[in-house]
Amino acid sequence: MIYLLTSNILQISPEGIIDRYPNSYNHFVLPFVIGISFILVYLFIGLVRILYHLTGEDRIKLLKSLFKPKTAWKNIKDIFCDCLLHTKIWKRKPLLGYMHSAIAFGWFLLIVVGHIEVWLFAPRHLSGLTEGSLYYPIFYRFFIWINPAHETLRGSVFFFIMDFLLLYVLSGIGLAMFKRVRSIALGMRHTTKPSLADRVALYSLWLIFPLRLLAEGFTADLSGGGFLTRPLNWVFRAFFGNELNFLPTWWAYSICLGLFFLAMPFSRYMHILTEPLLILMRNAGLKVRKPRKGFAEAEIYACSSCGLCLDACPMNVQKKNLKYSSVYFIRFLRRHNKRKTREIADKCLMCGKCYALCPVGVNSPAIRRALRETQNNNIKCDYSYLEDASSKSSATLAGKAGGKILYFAGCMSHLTPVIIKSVETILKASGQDYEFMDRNEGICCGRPLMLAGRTEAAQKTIQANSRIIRESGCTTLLVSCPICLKIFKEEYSLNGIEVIHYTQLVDRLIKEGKLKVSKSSSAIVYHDPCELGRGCGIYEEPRNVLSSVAELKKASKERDESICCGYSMGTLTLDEKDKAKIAESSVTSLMAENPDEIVTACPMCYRAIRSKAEVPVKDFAEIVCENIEK
Amino acid sequence: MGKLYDRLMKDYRLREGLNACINCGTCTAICPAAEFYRYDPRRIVDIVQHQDDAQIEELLKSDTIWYCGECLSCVTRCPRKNAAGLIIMALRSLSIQTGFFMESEKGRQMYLLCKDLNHNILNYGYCIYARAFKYDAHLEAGVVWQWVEKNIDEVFDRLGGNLDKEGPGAMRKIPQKDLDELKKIYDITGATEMLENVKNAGLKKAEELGLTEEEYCQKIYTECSPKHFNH
Amino acid sequence: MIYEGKKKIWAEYQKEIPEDHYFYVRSCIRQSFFPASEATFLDITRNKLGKDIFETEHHTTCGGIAYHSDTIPQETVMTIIARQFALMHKYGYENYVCSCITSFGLYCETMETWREYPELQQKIAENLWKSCHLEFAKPKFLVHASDLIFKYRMQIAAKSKYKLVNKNTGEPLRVVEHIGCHYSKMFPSKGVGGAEYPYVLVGMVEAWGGQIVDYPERRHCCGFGFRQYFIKGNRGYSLSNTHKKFESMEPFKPDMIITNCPGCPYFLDRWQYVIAETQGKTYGQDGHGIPVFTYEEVAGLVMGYDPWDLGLQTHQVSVEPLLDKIGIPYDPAKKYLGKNGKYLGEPQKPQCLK
Amino acid sequence: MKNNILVIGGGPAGLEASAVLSRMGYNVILAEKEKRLGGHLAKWDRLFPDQTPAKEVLDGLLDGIKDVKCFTETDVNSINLLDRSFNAMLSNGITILADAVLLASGFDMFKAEKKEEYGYGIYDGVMTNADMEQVFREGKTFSPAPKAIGFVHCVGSRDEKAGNPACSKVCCATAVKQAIETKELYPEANVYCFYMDLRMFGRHYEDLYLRAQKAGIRFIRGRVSEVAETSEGRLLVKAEDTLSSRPVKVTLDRLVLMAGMRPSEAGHKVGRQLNLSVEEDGFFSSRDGFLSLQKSKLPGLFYAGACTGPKTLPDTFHEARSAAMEIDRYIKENFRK
Amino acid sequence: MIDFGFSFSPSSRINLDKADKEKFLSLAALEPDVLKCMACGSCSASCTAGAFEDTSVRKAILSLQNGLSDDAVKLLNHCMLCGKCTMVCPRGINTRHLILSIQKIYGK
Repeated sequence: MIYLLTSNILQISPEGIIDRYPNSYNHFVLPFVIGISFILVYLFIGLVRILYHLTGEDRIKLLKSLFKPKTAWKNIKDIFCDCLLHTKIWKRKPLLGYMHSAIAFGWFLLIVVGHIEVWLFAPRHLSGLTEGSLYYPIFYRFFIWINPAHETLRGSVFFFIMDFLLLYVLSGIGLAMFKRVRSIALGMRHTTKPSLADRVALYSLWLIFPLRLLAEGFTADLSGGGFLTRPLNWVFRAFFGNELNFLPTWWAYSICLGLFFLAMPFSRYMHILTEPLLILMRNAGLKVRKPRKGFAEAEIYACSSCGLCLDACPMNVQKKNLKYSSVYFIRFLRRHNKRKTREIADKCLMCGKCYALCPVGVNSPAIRRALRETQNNNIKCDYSYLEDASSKSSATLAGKAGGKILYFAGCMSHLTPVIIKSVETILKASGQDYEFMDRNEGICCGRPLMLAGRTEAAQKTIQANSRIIRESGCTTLLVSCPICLKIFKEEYSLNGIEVIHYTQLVDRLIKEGKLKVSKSSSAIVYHDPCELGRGCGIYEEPRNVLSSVAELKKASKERDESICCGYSMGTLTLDEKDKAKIAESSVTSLMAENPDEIVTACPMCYRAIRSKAEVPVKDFAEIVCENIEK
Repeated sequence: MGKLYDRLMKDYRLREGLNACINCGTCTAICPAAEFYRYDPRRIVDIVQHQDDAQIEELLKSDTIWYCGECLSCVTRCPRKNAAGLIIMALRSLSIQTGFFMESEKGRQMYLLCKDLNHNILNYGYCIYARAFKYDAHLEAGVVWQWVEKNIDEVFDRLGGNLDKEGPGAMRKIPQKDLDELKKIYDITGATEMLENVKNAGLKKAEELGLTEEEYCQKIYTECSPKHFNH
Repeated sequence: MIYEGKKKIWAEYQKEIPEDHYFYVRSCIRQSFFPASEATFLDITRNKLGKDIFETEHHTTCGGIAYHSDTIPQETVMTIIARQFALMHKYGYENYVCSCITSFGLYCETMETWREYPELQQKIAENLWKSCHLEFAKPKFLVHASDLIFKYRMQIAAKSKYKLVNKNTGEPLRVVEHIGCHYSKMFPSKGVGGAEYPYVLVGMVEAWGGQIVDYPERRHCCGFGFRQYFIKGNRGYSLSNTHKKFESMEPFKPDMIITNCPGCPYFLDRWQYVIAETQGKTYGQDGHGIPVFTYEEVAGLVMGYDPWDLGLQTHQVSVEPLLDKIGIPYDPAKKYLGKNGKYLGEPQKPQCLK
Repeated sequence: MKNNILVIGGGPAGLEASAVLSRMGYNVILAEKEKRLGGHLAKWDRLFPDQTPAKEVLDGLLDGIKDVKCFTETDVNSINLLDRSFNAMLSNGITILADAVLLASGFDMFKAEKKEEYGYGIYDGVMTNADMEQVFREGKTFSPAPKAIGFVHCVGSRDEKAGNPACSKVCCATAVKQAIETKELYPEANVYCFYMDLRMFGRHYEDLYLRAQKAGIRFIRGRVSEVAETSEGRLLVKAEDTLSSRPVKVTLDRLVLMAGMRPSEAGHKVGRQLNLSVEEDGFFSSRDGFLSLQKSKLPGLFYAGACTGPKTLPDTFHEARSAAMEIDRYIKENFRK
Repeated sequence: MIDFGFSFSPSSRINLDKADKEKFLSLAALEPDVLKCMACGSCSASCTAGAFEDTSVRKAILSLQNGLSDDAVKLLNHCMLCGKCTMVCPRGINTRHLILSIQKIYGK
């Protein structure tokens, strides 16, 4: 080591200051070269692996999408916005967004501009696709010394740009360091506990840019430099005199880079390289099929472990339950820890908030479902009775529901008869012709089975219900349970029968003038049910209606940030006490502006919130009914 | 208050056998029929005490009421002085009166029972008449009975019996005058009418099934569906 | 097992049994299958003990079996019973002894119902007059024939030639008792010793030198079940219940079974044969069964009656090993003879049961 | 002059009432037929629902009666009402003239041998709740360790044939408590409770039930119908699992009968001499069922505790204290004008 | 062998001595909730599948305690996991996961 350091100094000590291109190689580049080679090979193998695990159909889909102009354009836009600028984070937490984009976009530009500089100024034999190409743009300031007399304006511009970009990145790094100490200042209540590889990569990353500044500062008198590096050089000279031993900082810089790349595959920073792939695959319309392979693997590696999901997860009300958040789920998936991943997968409420708020867009609920499927799909059961049940039900409905609305209350609505009663009142008051599909007995929509990973079983109930709905001849299927709504929309093929939630129907009826409501003086807040809001994207319709029947207040977290009521069908193992805690936190958020009443539009939210709220809780239909103009 | 329940309450056995049941299950716990059939006397008492006619009717039409062996072991244990066995006897009588007994496999056996037992009583004065008890129909009576049957008069003589002879003694010939009295009792207490109804219902069923009386008897004598049992 | 505890219970159930002067009524099943038992009863009581036990040929079945097979109405069976009682009264008796347990239970039940519903008793009295021109009467004392033998057990013991003792070891025989369900399960106070630990047969066995063996299914029904036996399709019930009893008593290694019910000795005897012939399983020693006796047969044996006079040759389970154990002499050559010494031929041998 | 007050019965009710009365300044004479004070409490090991040692409670009671004249092993031979006071002759020869009498004669345990089919006193493994408490109190263990133990609720309660159609109130909680204690002693044993209704009506009782369930104690909804001894001397128990409508059998090493509460025979003896009326269930009848619970029909004669029906210990203590208040009022109104 | 024309009847009696305690304990270790059932019947009363076929968590738990695991599995065979029973259970038993666990442990 000592030999390496000293020998190099002797060789390239700057005696006559002239334009010169010293040896295009120095030992200190080795750590970087090893690191970058490793990561490139790793990346190639990883890509092949992921592609290999895709189904043939998915592979073709992906390939075709790359050449579709519309998708291609979207790909470019998404990669630019999501991976470099981090627009999603900007929108919610500007400072955090700046931090991420400073590091990502700044570094990206450093690399790009660095390459341009090399391309413009370095002799071809050094910058071409030869041995120096890997490290030349990175260590350009070491290898290319410029006689100050030869400095051009164009060169100075680059010196300026490069220093500016470095400053940009450094500002991001500075924020990142600050965030480690006080995350809340950047809008994060919880942060991820870094793993060992994370720490190695993190500290290397932090060091890379300061070291680059130091290294370039040391050589700024020889290589030239901008507004950062030159003054730094003067400072060094003032302290250390002319005999500058600059090589150790370049070594350190290279070692940090090398370490970073070596640690990368095992750390959160793999997301930098995987995210573009995820974007391509997602835009191609691929779905998670297996919990650990193919598309899921891309999702897993694309997770930046940023920990934004920790704040999103409704389970964070109890510190002990933070471990069930998506970030840890994905970490354990990466580590192939079967026991932990199963445990976490089963615990999740599947409220979808982590997915909605994930800057990368990792669909961890889908991966959890896929994992549950491996556990539960092959449970033997007997659903033969569904066939009889559906023909019986079909026969009773036959000829009655033709051209009408068919109302499916669903299992859970039957536990909250007020919803059913109110929906019927609204339908009657607005003169809607309807039939009740499951007044006495009904078949479950299949979503709970689906959420439990029992896909095949769910298909059985879907078939049975589909038959009843299709044969009824109805034009619209009205549901009062968001859980049903989601599966009816996503998994049923109903030959164009419209599937609609009662919030949507009421909104429409009011707009069409078929239902007249009056506004009461009551102040209410609306709780967005997970499956209705994040699940089906229905945020506006209930609000439209509710603001016309009462004064609508805001919750501290609402719309896609709404906190799950805790009693979701999604969880398999969450116990009653933990559920109650979540319900409490949901209520706390709803009570932010001290409303008189809480309104929701889901039978389960209704029951859950009711059990914890100190103000009256009403169902959407119930409050509409109260305010129908007679 | 349903009609069937009211009819049941006219039966002295029900009046005697039904106090408020607390569903403790001491009857079922030791019931020989509950041991070997899909059967729970407690449930029957509970259904009856609920006075729901629809459920009682279902009961009258079911095999359930015919599983009891009328050992009346249930009576000993009941903490409320109920008698499940007596209640079941009342249910059976009502099932026969209403004709519902024809709806169940076990109920249809009434045809054969009425025929054989009462034939013995009215003709010989006995429920069981040794000479009519045939080895061929009762292989379980053992090879020793085959021997008795073959030598029945000798065996009865040897053992101090008085088979079909005048005067007192085992299996004696009961004077016709006494048999006539039995017949009269049957007539005035409704037994004759009941037997006639059971007979007609059975013959009608046989006709429906396209069976001769003998074939029908053979069928109800031997059939035993697996649905009567647990497992 | 604490014997003293049982004694306390027996002390509570003391049934009043008159010494003498009974109107005797036979049992349909016992007449058919155990005619010698009834004959022995009359011989012991009348000839050996000098009691007045009256029998008339005019009495009939009580109708109990037909009634419990649900083939005649309650009113019918009550009127038949009233006729029996009326005959007793007509012949000047007020103590009624019946040979049958089903009858005994039914008489108790009927008298209880009459007591509770006098209008019903009135109606039955009218029926009786209309059909038979007999005067309604009720017995003063109603006992079962086993109650009488129990009553006379010490007198019988005094006259006994043999004891229920294994002559080789001097140990008392291990005896299992089986009480007919209708004896005291409905009315514990009507049975000697109550319903849970009836003393009627225990008393006899103890008086005659044997040792009673209690086993878990002692109280369980033999499984007759009336219709459950008469219809072939139902017979599995009957068989299974007896099977359950034998499985339960097997570990106690009983030497013999004593019963006081008409049907039970038939079923306990014959179902052993069926179990042996279908499953190859026997409960006695060396492929034999456990011999089953009526109380009269046991009384007859200890008093020195010839086993073949008692009708033991009509049991399917062979009794010889037990007779040998007690030391009761018997002549194998006379087993299958008729009244006048005519050889009747031998029954076939069962394939499995010895 | 201090008024004499005679307390008949030295169980929890008598002791607590005596303590309160003597604190009030009365001259209290307590007659107890047994050798030891404390009644059934003295024979108990721990109390439901929180397993407080019975001894702690008893010691607390005994602390309060330092100034009470206690006669143990003493019966009330005769008692009668003279004008305004009671004249009682005790079996130790002492005659007492009392201005008020508190009858705290408590209860007798139901004689479990009356449920013949359970074989108490016949089968070796069958015991009662009181026997079990004695085992616990003396720290005895069963050897070899039992593999299975059953508890039968409602023995001699809710049973017309046993002469008591009423509920004895405390047996459910006692059974569950004993079941838990048994399971703690023999964690490997299967513990069964045969119940008809679990009457866990008091505060913390339901917690006790839940605790038992979590400990793995099996609750079978069905009354035991019959017990028999197997050839190995174990107990074959038959019941119906009424929740699945099927007969059930299980072989146990021990069967604990929850004998219920019957009116005290000694109490009846006193009651007969004073012509006190009893209700159908055999317990004394109060003047009314709400406002005069502690009063008898006889002026100056009061009741406390289980002599007017099954009671829990807290109930009994409340009654003892209110009886003391009533007596105090009675004396002040009638003797101190 | 003689054919008597009838045969032994199977016993309906549950023999608790023969109930598989080990397996039940392993279920209880995974699902401690299974011990908390107090047989109130809320689950069966609200059961969606129960409207069509005999389905009951209460009965299934009971069957397992009685050692009749086949019956238990049959009683859950028709379950659609709709979760109503979880919502109504007064003891807060997580019936849905319990059902899955029973099916996995006993459903082989």
